[in-house]
Amino acid sequence: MAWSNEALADIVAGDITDGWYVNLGVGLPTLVAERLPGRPVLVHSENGILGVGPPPPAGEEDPDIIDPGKNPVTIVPGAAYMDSGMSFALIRGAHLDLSVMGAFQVSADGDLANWRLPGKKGGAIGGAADLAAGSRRVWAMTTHTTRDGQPKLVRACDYPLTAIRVVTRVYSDLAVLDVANGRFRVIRMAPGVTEDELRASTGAEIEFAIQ
Amino acid sequence: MAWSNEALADIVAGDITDGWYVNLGVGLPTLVAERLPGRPVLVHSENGILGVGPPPPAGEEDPDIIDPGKNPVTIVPGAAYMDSGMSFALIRGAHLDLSVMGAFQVSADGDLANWRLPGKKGGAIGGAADLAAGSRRVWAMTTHTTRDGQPKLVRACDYPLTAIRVVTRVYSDLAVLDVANGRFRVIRMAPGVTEDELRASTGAEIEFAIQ
Amino acid sequence: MTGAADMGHANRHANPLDKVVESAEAAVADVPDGATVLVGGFGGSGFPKVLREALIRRHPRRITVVCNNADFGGFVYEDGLVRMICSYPVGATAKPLLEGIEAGTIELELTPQGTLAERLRAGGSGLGGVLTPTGLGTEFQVGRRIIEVDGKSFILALPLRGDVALIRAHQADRYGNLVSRFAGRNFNPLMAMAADLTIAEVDHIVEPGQLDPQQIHIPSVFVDRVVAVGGGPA
Amino acid sequence: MTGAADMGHANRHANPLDKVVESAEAAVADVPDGATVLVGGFGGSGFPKVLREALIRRHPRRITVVCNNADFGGFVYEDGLVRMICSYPVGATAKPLLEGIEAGTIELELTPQGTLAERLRAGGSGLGGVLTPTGLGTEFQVGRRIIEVDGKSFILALPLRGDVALIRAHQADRYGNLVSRFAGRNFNPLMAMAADLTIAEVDHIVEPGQLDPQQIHIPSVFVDRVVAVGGGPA
Repeated sequence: MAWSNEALADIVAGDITDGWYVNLGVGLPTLVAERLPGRPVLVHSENGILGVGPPPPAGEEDPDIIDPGKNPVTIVPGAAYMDSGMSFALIRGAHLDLSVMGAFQVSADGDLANWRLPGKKGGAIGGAADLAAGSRRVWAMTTHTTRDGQPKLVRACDYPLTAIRVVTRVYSDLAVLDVANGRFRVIRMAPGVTEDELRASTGAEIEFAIQ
Repeated sequence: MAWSNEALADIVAGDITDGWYVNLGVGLPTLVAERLPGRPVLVHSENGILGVGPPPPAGEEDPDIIDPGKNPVTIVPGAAYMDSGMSFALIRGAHLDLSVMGAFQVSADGDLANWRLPGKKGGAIGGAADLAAGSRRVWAMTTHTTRDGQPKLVRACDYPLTAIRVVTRVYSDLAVLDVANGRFRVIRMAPGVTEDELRASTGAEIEFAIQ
Repeated sequence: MTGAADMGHANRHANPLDKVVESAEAAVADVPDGATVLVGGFGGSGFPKVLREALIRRHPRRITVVCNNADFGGFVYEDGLVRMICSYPVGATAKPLLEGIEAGTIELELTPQGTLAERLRAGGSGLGGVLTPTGLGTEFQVGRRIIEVDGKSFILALPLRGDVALIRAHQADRYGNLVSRFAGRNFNPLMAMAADLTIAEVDHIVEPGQLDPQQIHIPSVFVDRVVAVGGGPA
Repeated sequence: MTGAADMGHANRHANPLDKVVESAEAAVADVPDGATVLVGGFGGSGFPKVLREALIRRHPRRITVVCNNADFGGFVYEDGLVRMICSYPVGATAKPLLEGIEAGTIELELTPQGTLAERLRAGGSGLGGVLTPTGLGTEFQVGRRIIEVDGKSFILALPLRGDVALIRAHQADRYGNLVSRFAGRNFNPLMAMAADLTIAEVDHIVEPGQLDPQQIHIPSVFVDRVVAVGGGPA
């Protein structure tokens, strides 16, 4: 049985080390943010907040305290605001221990595609290319396959790329997999998921570090 | 008769337009600074002050309020402190209307040599190369000749350069001269100085915009 | 301490350091057709909405807008917005703009957010460009120069400047020193540096000397006009 | 609001965000031989004098010091300072250092001050370099790559990083958020960003949440250790 989004977010949050500075992308990674309050982890928001807290109570939203998705947030004690120049210096300069990002596709070389569907015009890159290229670790958090069952973990991405050779680990609803030299190495599997099932829904070679 | 340092500083200060942001180098240009209080001109100090005021009264020096020469200063109302990154962004980005700098040599193409004597080791460049390369206007303020009578206004500098093609005007003890396409154009002369005298003490072609 | 402020107070029009103008309309009245306009803000935070509206009423032709977000549908009129440079073409009023991009009447230059920040900083700092790893191996390197340093490849991100910048802050003094509020700072300092004419809307204007000089987010040298628009948080 | 600070207060050693160390000696105890050490400050302002003295007592071998000024004569001992990168080789204790340069036992890399600032910023920001006009046509372009952009020449200034940075601020919270005092800010933010291990000396340390988050000059992410040295102005 696949992990629920909530169960997966618990796993990701559990793998975040106390003391880390992290950025959590829109989509699934926001569920990770909900699990961090009370932990000594500082959450960065690329629009210029280091130390993002939970959403404010209704009626206490401030238009100048928002996350990259423009949702109202709060800050924690020890937070700092900064301008976009410093915020992206922080990102690009590998000062973030971790970025957790959504994904359309991840290749077995760690390439990430997560900003535009193929064949579409437009698309919004925002800070994703910088976060992917600059963070010390990039973890992709995604369903293992698309809605129509196509693998999202592939040999090579055919979707527009966000950055190349950056993802070190994938958290999917079926498994946790490390990117390992052109293969995915499974380090954890959802309960009841079989090796064959995982192989069938993955578009690249996989190996099993677990039995 | 040559202008005194004080008379020359009066002339330079008189040519500074109200509303300008200016940087005044060490040496002779500091005399200009003494003439600005009360004028709507903001003085920049490259160590991170915009809005430098006069020296403090004895006993009120603060070790964290100093000019580039490490002398205690004050600030004026409307001043701002900044880090070295922003301070030199300001300089290099042509946000200063004017830098007044001392000079060992100025060429008729506007090249400036003002940081090291030839043949010497060491020397201290500090912010001079940035100020010379980046300011909207660079005025050199200097004696017209060296102590042993050698011209400081020359066809081409043979001293180590600070920046090339940057000086637009020279204020010397003998004259005020614009740099004009490989020549110096005299726009003002000290009382009693003759054209021949000026020609003799200048190492490049000069022309006279005044009679 | 002596200072220019003392003079300006008595007769402010005699003090050319005094950047205060009376209205947003007056502040943008001479923005020319064909201008490149930098606009600060991230979503609604630190966004100069009053200046944007004033400029829409001014109805400039053939303008390029540079802003992280694309909330500029109000400039989509006959011969209006021709080019949008942003990282995130989304926004409350973006629909007509996105339709123009789709139809090919408006050009979109999509830039990673951090590269946009560095390009503006380079433009305001006199740099000829910066070498960034962001976008390497993606479509964001298409048409860009690649420069190798110590065996590593970087994209040369070129400086970006505007004829005008519209920015927002919380407080200003009359010289144009600005203090931002919370995450409203974002692109405002970078855009202030990178334009020939920088216009700031603020909630409050005070006299020079009333803001803590250690806590100025945008020094006055980067600001040409300041207009109090009120209505913001205290 | 909830936050990590609440936990750290009760048992600070359980909170890895708490960067406070007990003494300058402890803070520099593991600075290795051969290290490149960035040092903030401009003259005496914002200069981490207590950390410098502690590091001199630690007596590291073969170190490179990067600082705007060259006030590091205390590192001139057998196999001590081997290289100085600065813009202004002058300072109260610079004499033995300058003699070493003259004698050829210490290498001096003289860098224009603004180029030093940009090189540190590039080092801390993940940039492969910046293109600067400063030094063009002078000896400061010797050995540097020249890159043309739109027919204009620029010097490629390469990133500069340190193994360690010693910096100074006025106030800190326990996470290492720093507030500078007056012109003491100078190179400190740039050096904090550009080192693998950043150590700050400050006058006062407060709890997280006690500094205004809008007025932090150096965010905690750039700081690894904080030591209160006292003795500074209130």
